[in-house]
Amino acid sequence: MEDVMDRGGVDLRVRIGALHLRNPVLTASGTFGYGRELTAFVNPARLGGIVVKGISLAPRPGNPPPRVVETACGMLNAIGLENVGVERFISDKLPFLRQTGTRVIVNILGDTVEEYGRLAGRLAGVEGIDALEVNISCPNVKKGGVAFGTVPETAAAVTRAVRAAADVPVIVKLSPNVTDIAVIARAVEDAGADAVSLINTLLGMAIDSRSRKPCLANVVGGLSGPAIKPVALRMVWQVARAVAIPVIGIGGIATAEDALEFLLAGATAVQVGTANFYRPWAGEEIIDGIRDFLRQEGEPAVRNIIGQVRVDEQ
Amino acid sequence: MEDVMDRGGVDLRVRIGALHLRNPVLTASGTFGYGRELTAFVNPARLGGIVVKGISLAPRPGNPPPRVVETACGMLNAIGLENVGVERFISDKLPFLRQTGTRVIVNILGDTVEEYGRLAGRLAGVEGIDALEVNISCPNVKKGGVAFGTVPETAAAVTRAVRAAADVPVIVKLSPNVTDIAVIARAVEDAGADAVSLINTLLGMAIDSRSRKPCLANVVGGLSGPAIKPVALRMVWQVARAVAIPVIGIGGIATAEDALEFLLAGATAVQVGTANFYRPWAGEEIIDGIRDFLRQEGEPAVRNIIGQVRVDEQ
Amino acid sequence: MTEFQEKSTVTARESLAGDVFRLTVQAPRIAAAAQPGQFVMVRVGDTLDPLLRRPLSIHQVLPDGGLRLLFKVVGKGTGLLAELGPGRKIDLIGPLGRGFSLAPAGSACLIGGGMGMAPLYFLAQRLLRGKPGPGHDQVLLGARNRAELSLPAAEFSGLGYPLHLATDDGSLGHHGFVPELLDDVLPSVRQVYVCGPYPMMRMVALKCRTAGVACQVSLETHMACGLGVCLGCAVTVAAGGYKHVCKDGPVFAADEVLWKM
Amino acid sequence: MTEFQEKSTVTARESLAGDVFRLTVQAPRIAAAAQPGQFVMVRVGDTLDPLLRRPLSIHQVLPDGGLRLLFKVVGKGTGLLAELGPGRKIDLIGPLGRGFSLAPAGSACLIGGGMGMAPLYFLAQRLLRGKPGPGHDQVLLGARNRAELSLPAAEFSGLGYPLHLATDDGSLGHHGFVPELLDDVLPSVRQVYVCGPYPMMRMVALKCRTAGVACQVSLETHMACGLGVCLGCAVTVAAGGYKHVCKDGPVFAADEVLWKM
Ligand SMILES: Cc1cc2nc3c(=O)[nH]c(=O)nc-3n(C[C@H](O)[C@H](O)[C@H](O)COP(=O)(O)OP(=O)(O)OC[C@H]3O[C@@H](n4cnc5c(N)ncnc54)[C@H](O)[C@@H]3O)c2cc1C
Ligand SMILES: Cc1cc2nc3c(=O)[nH]c(=O)nc-3n(C[C@H](O)[C@H](O)[C@H](O)COP(=O)(O)OP(=O)(O)OC[C@H]3O[C@@H](n4cnc5c(N)ncnc54)[C@H](O)[C@@H]3O)c2cc1C
Ligand SMILES: Cc1cc2nc3c(=O)[nH]c(=O)nc-3n(C[C@H](O)[C@H](O)[C@H](O)COP(=O)(O)O)c2cc1C
Ligand SMILES: Cc1cc2nc3c(=O)[nH]c(=O)nc-3n(C[C@H](O)[C@H](O)[C@H](O)COP(=O)(O)O)c2cc1C
Ligand code: FES
Ligand code: FES
Repeated sequence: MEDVMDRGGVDLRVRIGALHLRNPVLTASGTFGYGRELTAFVNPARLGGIVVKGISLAPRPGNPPPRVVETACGMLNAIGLENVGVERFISDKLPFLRQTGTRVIVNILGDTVEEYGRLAGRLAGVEGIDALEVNISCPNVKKGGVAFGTVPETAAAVTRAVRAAADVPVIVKLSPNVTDIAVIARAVEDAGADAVSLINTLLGMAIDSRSRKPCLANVVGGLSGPAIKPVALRMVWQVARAVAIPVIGIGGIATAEDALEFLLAGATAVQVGTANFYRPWAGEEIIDGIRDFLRQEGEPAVRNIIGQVRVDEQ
Repeated sequence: MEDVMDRGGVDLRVRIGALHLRNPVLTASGTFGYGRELTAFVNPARLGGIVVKGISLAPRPGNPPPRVVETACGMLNAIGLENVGVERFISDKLPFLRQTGTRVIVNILGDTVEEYGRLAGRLAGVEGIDALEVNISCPNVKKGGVAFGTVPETAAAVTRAVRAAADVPVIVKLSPNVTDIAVIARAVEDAGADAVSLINTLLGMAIDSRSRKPCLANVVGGLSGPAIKPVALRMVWQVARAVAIPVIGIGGIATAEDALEFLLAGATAVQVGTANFYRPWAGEEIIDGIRDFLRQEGEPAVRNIIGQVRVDEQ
Repeated sequence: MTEFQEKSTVTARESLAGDVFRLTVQAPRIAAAAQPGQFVMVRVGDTLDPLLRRPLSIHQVLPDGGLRLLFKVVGKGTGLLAELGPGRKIDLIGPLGRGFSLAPAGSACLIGGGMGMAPLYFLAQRLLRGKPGPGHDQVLLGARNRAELSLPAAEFSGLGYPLHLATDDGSLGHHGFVPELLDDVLPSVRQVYVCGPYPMMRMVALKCRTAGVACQVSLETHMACGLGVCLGCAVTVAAGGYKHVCKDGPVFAADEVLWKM
Repeated sequence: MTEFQEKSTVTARESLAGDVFRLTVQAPRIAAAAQPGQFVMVRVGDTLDPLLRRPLSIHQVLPDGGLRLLFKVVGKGTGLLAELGPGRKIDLIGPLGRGFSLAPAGSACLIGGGMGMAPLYFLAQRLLRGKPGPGHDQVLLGARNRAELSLPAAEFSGLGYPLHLATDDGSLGHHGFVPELLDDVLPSVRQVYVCGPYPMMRMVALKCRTAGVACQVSLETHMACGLGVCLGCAVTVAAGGYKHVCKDGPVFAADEVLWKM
């Protein structure tokens, strides 16, 4: 790490297994493009890392429009995993990412367990990739479209396939659309995940009453933004108590206050998603806010507050 | 029904099995007290009905404070099912409800399957009760506290117990904290439910970073309000396609627009919850708004739009 | 009890200290029905954030149907409220809750800390009804600093009350906390009314119990409705179980409350 | 392309028709960089509802660093925007997107329907750069009624453009839709620029294709970011697949777009 002590004498470094981060603030997949798009507003080098838009083996065109709609304190999206495919990612997108000076985490997705494994294999040995994040909220084509992430066995199978092929830390990104997320978290931990990140979006829907049509062409979409923060925080807290591997908190994080709640609940790092859309500089602001908080509280290192929520009165 | 045609020449009547409602707008359990509290702002006789605060066999004191906290476009509550118990409900609360001139739906809850059955038995034959709504989001004491509503078998068992003892329509209120709500809905339909209502609150959490304590003494609580509307609407749409019994939509409904989305998605009626807290007159406004919409659209009856969302393009 | 909704118009906004504001609104029906210690539930704006109404004490009732609120900006809701200039609308529900019981046998002492002063001014006004002056009644006020305290203090003395002041920074009156002023006056007092931060009320309640003086406290909790339907505003009572601040209070007999450390 | 965030101050708010507003703000960096057809992402207020920024075309750029927006109140975001009087702040990101291509070979026709007029005025201004007047260029405008149309019409004629007007209610100009005015002028035109409701743009695009006239359209979609990161603003293109309105557009060659019925 270049700057051992962050400016201001507070140690913001955290570790996700073998992945060392300058600070615990990452950008969430699908909300920060491939790192280049928002450089007018944010300096990638200041971030803990960038999680890139989900990549598949072949390019995907995505869903027909409309793809997004705003909801109360949130939004629904059904982008349909549009992406340039792994080859163009490596040739066109990675060179820029590599020289940003921040950690690059590649979010991957597939239709079958084998696809996940092949994708991880293709990315193995490619320079400039610091970790993989495995999106298991995708429909399992061989199992009738039920998301990998909602069944412990398929979640574990994907994890094993990726872990076997990858040469960097593997973070499995959990779906919140389940009865007991801790069960899935333990399943992927047992299958070799180095860390889990959560939550992906909640399944939601909106209807335009005049036209009587769903607001999204895909009918249902993923809910993100501040609206989902309480659900995300609850799940992070549950998972952090259920697994021994590091947990990365995601969901509605827009301010340092929000990020601190996740750290206290047990997250070792956080990802900022939807907030990038309306405040592209949110990540940097959150880093500054965490530092200010730690200084005010007299905490020398962010590590000290991870998981420190006081629920002992229970 | 007294007024066959609602003022304005639009027929707002709907049927939940044998339960006939003047219009499809009910108030949600726990957000409208026992019918008396908000009469300064809303005329109960204009509502489709009132669902009263959940009642148990014995009175319950509820959880220690703090019990509520605001979140982005929503709120968390951990009231802890505080209620006066079934006997005082019958003696102190029901007489007023009975003479409001609206339908009275009694929300019931228990710790065991037997308790639900005994409660339904106690309420059978009591005059002035038009239907029961069974809250299955409660922890199943005999099964280690897992909520009845998250396991198809226990959800069905509660439904059977209540259905066997009750002499009015039985509405089973589903928990959204499940992987596949349609599975639970089918289980309670098969067990004899006359209707389902959904959603109850999403489990959530909030932390105060200064004190490092959860904002709720109970640590986790139920998320309600506009924030959860997209999730509720998606689940109502899924359940309406999965069962043949009527569906009652609940979750973040605050305006006529919101209610119309749920009706179009397949709900036969809706319940207004959190909105009563900041706009106690929300129910009446929603009824007026639905009527205006139908008149503008040239629809003579609200029945005509139920389930009419156009997803054929799929 | 009768409650009203009023879409009130702001007629004046005054900034006292940096983050303390006094807002005057026209709300004739609420003003006419209000009793000291009652509150209003305020909704600022029509958007969904903030979602819930915010409880604020009725600070003053004016003869022309005006209502005054005294508040400190501590978050989003109060922040938006502080932005409302004359002519803007706010949506109020009130008057709500059970206020102070008004028939002290013997002389009274009103103790306000910070924004706890808000309901006490209305109380001080009402206690003068049908009386030539405050008699032996007196007022103890505490705040962070002079800026926050001077205007409210001037208003209480305008009513004729003898004042004892304290500030956290010593810029006005006693350098320290209000309850410290109580020992001197308590022997001559039969009824204490107190509103302020929890630790301050607890200390006053304890001193009153020890001295055998009746004490009424005005409590704060998080409230989702203010109307008795959410059951969110529970406080633990000494007799066991809970009471609800919005219906059973906000004013309670100090001995009724189970004070926590 | 360079984009900026500016915390701009509103300097003027004018109400045109009942629900149409023109807002002038100081945003010198955005104004200096702006090209006709580009847009800004506007955030109104600091609360979380509405959450996302709203896209609005750059309507006019003033020599003093002023920027004008022309918009209709259709929902929450535009409703709040219309409440902002002089002195209030709004948070803008811009200039964004690819605007109109500015070198028409031969005479141009600018066609605006409703709020589609917004970007065309800026275009009309720029087309005059380095020219004595509009030459054979002309402007076709349509709106619901006279109130909505008269001020924008006056501004376009102020620039010297010959105008053809249409209103839905016949209160000004042709009683009907703008594209109906196109047949007469199309033979003499080499480049059409159009912005307005989708069916209108589709009709204009079709007429231009039939007549072999180049046509640029400015499209609208729902946008979460406006910055190319959410991929939410897809439109279907004739060649298959999607383009993104915020980066590849909002201005497209009409033939590139797959028009839907
Ligand atoms: C009966 C009653 C009367 C009150 N009278 C006054 C008054 O006259 N003047 C005044 O300045 N304040 C008064 N308060 C407190 C006032 O309601 C809160 O300061 C206000 O709700 C905060 O809203 P916010 O959106 O600005 O802050 P938020 O962003 O909601 O929260 C900011 C901080 O305030 C705390 N808070 C939020 N709501 C409450 C609440 N209801 N009670 C206590 N703390 C809260 C939060 O926990 C947080 O720490 C009263 C409270 C009650 C219950
Ligand atoms: C590049 C671009 C430039 C635009 N320029 C202008 C302009 O100069 N003047 C102007 O008045 N409007 C313009 N619009 C449309 C404007 O963005 C929407 O009217 C505005 O976002 C609505 O926000 P709201 O919160 O008021 O409405 P909402 O409450 O969000 O929605 C109200 C209605 O507007 C629709 N709507 C919401 N967002 C959009 C959107 N991004 N595009 C189309 N429809 C939408 C909704 O579906 C709904 O029917 C432009 C749109 C784009 C994409
Ligand atoms: C437009 C959009 C696109 C997204 N794309 C991806 C993706 O490709 N892969 C993935 O794992 N998550 C994706 N997500 C989910 C986010 O990474 C994040 O988990 C979620 O939005 C919750 O965080 P937030 O509330 O901060 O946005 C996407 C989210 C949004 C809003
Ligand atoms: C304070 C509070 C108390 C509630 N109490 C009950 C209850 O006793 N029984 C029940 O079935 N649901 C209860 N609910 C859930 C609501 O009835 C409703 O399902 C949920 O709040 C979602 O609707 P909303 O978003 O409109 O509030 C309660 C909700 C709130 C906010
Ligand atoms: S605040 Fe809702 S019951 Fe008291
Ligand atoms: S609006 Fe987000 S990519 Fe275009």
